[in-house]
Amino acid sequence: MVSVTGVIQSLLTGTLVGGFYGLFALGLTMSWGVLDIINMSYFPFAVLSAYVAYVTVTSLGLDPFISLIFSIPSFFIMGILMQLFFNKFKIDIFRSLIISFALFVVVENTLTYVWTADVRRAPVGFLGSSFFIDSIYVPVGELIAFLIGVMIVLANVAILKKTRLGLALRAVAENREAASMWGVNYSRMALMVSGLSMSYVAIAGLFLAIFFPFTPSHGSLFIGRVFAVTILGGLGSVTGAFIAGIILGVAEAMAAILLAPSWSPLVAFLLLLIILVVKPSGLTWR
Amino acid sequence: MSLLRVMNVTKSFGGLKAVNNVSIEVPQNLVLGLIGPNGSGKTTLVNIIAGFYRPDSGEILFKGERITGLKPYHIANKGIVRTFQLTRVFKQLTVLQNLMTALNSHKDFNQQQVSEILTMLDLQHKKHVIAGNLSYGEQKLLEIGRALMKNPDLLILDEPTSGISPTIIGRLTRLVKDLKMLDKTILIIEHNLNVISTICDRVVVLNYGEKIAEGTFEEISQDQRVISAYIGGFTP
Amino acid sequence: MTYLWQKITMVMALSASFAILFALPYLGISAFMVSFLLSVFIWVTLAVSWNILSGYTGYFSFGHTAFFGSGAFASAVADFYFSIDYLLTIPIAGVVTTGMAAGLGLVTFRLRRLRGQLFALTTVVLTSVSSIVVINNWGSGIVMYSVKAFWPFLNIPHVFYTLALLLCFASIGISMAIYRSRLGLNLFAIRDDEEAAEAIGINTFNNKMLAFCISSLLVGIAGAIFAGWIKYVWPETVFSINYSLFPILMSIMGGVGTWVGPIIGAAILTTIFQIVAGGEAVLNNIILGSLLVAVMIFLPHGVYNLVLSGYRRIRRSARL
Amino acid sequence: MPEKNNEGAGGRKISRRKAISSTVAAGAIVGVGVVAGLGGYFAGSSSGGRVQTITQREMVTVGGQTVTVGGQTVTVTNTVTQPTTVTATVTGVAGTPKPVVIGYTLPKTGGFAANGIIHDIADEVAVRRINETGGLLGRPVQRLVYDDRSDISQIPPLYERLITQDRVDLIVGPYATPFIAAAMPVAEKYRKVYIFDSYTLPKQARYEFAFSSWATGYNTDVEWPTLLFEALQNSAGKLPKSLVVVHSTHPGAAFIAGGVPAVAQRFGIQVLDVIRYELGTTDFLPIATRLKELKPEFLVQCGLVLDESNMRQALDKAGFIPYGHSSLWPAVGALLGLGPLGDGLISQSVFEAHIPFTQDAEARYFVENYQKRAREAGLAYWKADTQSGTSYAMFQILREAVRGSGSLNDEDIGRWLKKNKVDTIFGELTFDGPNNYGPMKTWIAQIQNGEQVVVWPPDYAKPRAKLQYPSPLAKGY
Repeated sequence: MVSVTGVIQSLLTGTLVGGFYGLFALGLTMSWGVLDIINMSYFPFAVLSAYVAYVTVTSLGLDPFISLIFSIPSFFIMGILMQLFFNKFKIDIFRSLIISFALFVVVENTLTYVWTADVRRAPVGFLGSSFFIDSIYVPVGELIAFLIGVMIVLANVAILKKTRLGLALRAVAENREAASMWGVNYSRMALMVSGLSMSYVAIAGLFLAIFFPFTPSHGSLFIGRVFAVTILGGLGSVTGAFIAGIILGVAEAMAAILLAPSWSPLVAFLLLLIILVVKPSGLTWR
Repeated sequence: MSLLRVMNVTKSFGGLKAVNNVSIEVPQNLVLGLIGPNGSGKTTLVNIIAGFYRPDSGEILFKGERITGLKPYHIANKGIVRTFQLTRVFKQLTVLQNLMTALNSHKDFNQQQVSEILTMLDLQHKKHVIAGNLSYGEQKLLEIGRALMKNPDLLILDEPTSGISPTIIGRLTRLVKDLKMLDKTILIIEHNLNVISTICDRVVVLNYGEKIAEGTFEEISQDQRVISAYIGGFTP
Repeated sequence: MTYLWQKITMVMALSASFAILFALPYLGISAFMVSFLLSVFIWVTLAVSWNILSGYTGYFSFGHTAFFGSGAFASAVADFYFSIDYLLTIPIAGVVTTGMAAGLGLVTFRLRRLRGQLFALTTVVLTSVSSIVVINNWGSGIVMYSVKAFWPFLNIPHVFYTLALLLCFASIGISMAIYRSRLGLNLFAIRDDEEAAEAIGINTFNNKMLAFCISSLLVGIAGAIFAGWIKYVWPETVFSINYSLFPILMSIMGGVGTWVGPIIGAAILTTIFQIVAGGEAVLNNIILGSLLVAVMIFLPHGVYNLVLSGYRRIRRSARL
Repeated sequence: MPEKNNEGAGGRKISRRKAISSTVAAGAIVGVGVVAGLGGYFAGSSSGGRVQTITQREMVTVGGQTVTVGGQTVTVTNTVTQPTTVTATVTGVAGTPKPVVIGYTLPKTGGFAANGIIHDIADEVAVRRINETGGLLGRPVQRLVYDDRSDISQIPPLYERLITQDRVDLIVGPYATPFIAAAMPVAEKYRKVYIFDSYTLPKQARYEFAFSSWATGYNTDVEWPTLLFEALQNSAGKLPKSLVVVHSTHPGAAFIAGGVPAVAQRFGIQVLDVIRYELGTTDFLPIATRLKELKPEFLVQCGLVLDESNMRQALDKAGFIPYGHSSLWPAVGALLGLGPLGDGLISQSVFEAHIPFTQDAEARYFVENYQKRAREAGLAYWKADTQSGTSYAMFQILREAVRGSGSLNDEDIGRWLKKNKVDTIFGELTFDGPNNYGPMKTWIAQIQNGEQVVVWPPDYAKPRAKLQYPSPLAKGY
């Protein structure tokens, strides 16, 4: 019933869409794995970045990617401020959850206040289109999101391997006390990491605006998937998260075309479960 | 007869043989020292005995009964209790609660036994202190005390003196001596050879996962291979 | 001696407050208060049960939604499709969710490495899996306008209030008992250092399983009662992420790992939600969020701890 | 273990700590009741107080004397645009009759808020209209709206609160099917007349005083598809040979989708597949891929809000767009955001801001005022349509019923409604069928060059508007 092209197609689109899930999870995996902060507020912040893109397109009539010029730095700073706050009050993982949830509520409702709860959609032109290789279609926006994800992962790997920060990161991810013994300046590194995570969130948010019409509460739709991807990828592992995202995406797409869309999340999650039982450490590639 | 018999136990991680065909006998009411350079497989061997690792081959008999591959808690309840190289007390529980965890139920609680042990550790006055707030050395003592609460037939101490102050080392050696008086059977891993020489009846030397010598401290200190294993850093 | 004394006070306090709360509806408080308290009871149950596993053992569960939703649907399906007496569906719901928990426990608790993370994920997975299964079978929800139950049952005034109250106090009692019992000590030991706990002879697997099953049992029953009360069970709502998130927030707010904390947290948060419902909802929510932040900064260990230390200060000043 | 952490050293503390904790615990448990009680009561009374606050804006004349009403439920959006909020109390104004308070909840925050705000604005306009036309039985009307946070567990307590705490005179339904269903038992418990606007499970609205302002018809799952295919047959003059049904798990959508295949077969249309997706699905590429495989001539999508626009875009990316694509209740704004891609999408409609609907004076009032307010509120799509229309009609029906029965007693109102016809902005409604549903008055609309217009049946269609099928956008066959 399903043709070969159909299967190949689903593999491709699944991979690309999964790349977006991975991209979305980068921020969380960093802050959870390295900083011991389960930051719920990333979801509405992503939506905020989406609104920034929306404004850039509709009011300024510019290309959505221009918005990154503004949003990445500002998000980076916000991340640093957030981390300064967390450091100042010595927020542990439990309190981080509740505080970031509070932020979640504040940000989401502020968005509602400013833009109303109404649906927004940024006209994205060719980003919403796709090109064809024979009868296989390749959606442009998803492709770009995927490539950016890949770039981030590669950059991240390079950082981990080459730089002092990378060494520190790995050390902390392994064992924080030990790391501090070895003279890793934890709090400064934490600022860096938090800033990075937030910039990842900004990027994810941009694509939120490119792919979907959205409302202030749109971020919540992704909580389940993002958490799954984060934990499966192995906390703190950017590469892991990205690959986990792709696995999830592909599984969903395949299930959707072979079984029924309404079952696809089930298949995807069961797959995650199986992988975990086989490889309990999660897909930790550091 | 001997309390614990480790027979031709082998355990390898990846290619490296951490423990290679080692056999040990721990006789009743004796303090057996287990020494060797870093990475010689001492801790691995303890983990195998205590059931944290499953040996690739070989058998472990306790009181003549096969305990190979049992779960750690099971082995502990059979009477082998171990401590850890980096102490692992329950940091958020009080000293008393830490001791209580060793009992199988609140009913077994015995005020006298507790106070005895606390005196032995001399921690009586810190009964209700959160374990996390104790000094590292005191945590070590507490960990041993917790083990004693189970009145184990065999007590395994993994480097009790590592990373603690000389005064506490003194307290520890005294403690172990007291236990010896009480005819406890102890398997002790140690770097500090003075401690070994003062408290151990017999000593087993491991190197690269293999048993290279066994005997009294005097005997093994003459042994050529042992000396070469500890390149020079070995003055009885 | 003191132990006995405080045991007595505890029992008296519990039974007293139970009596009060039980009597309230008959003392002519407004029906709104009745149904509001009912929702408080359900939230307290959820928070307390979350605390029994995650608070005591440190195993972070995001799976309450799964158990709550499944409980609700187990009851609804049994009542609607198999026309089983509603009262019987409550234990059925409990059995179902306990079974789920047991199954999940068997998978996760056996695995040695990365226990916490793995468990967290599997609970997330369980949530979506169960919700998807339900959605694919009863996606448009089940309307229980005609709850099938033996005749006097429906005529009992405030019946759901009473059920929720009973459940709430049952879970509080259980949570307290565990906190003071040997099981509690084992769970704390597991939370602090699982390997050490094993080494000292604690069967960590059984203890975790027990805690998990008790916790999920309570949640399942809560779901069943909720279903009967709300009378319209719809996946989108009973499988809402809130049922995973809020119990966690409530416990942390009240004081995680203590047995009183979750109760306080649940009461406070539910009340706040009622207050912010009126008028400028959006602004209220912004205020609510800021308030939560403040609480977490100034009460790092939850409200209960504030109460405790406050009490101590009074005692001290009294002694001087 | 915070409780233990701040335990200092020192003996005999253990017992005291336990004693303390036990006492505190006891206090806490009793506290649950007390805290909750106070909190709830405070909440009730505080909002009760807020009922009295009023805004200049809504000052109206009733029976010759000036009264002011209705500031209570000003939403964020209009306080932004209309900051002139003067607070005085109704009772403060001499000799004014006590206002009639109509209570209900709306999702002002959370997942359903996007449509919640539309309803809120429409309701506000409707209430102002009632007051400008003499209120109810000479008394001014004001709304008391709580935010249900898009969380169904909030619904029963809030409705209990409205009825027993705030003692509102009348209630109406919240927004969205499951919420309306959740409030129905409460309404039944107190035998309040229960009029609601967006309920799509007619077969389950069993309460004898439940009235839907949206005339979906009792057998909407059969009637609506029939109307759709009639429209294709007669207005477009062409029936598709094959179709695929794609539907969300939303109860109303699933209910209607369930009826489509049988009807399609009756029209000799081959049903290739029925595809169900989870509510809240965002990624429609897999479905699009599947459709591309099946290549149906027509796509019946039973989804809501954003599903259609997401689907449209996915189809476009996949390079397959069917000749025809129908849906139920899309967010038109999002579709128009797609530009030309949105064109040709067919959907349900009960009201659009064009002739013939706007020939009715009431409708014109509604359109003008709603669209003004919606623009002020900054909605992306501010046109009056089905969502806002049903919402406005809900208050129209309540108004007519109260005036007709000359009473605020729920029994009287309910019985009057069951017997009489009510004239609304989308024509005459009756409530004489099963579950108080009259005949279906839901029409076929289509997005044509950037605006949604009714195209079938002729007596409701925009003049000269025809159903466009097959769509010029179609590709991939």
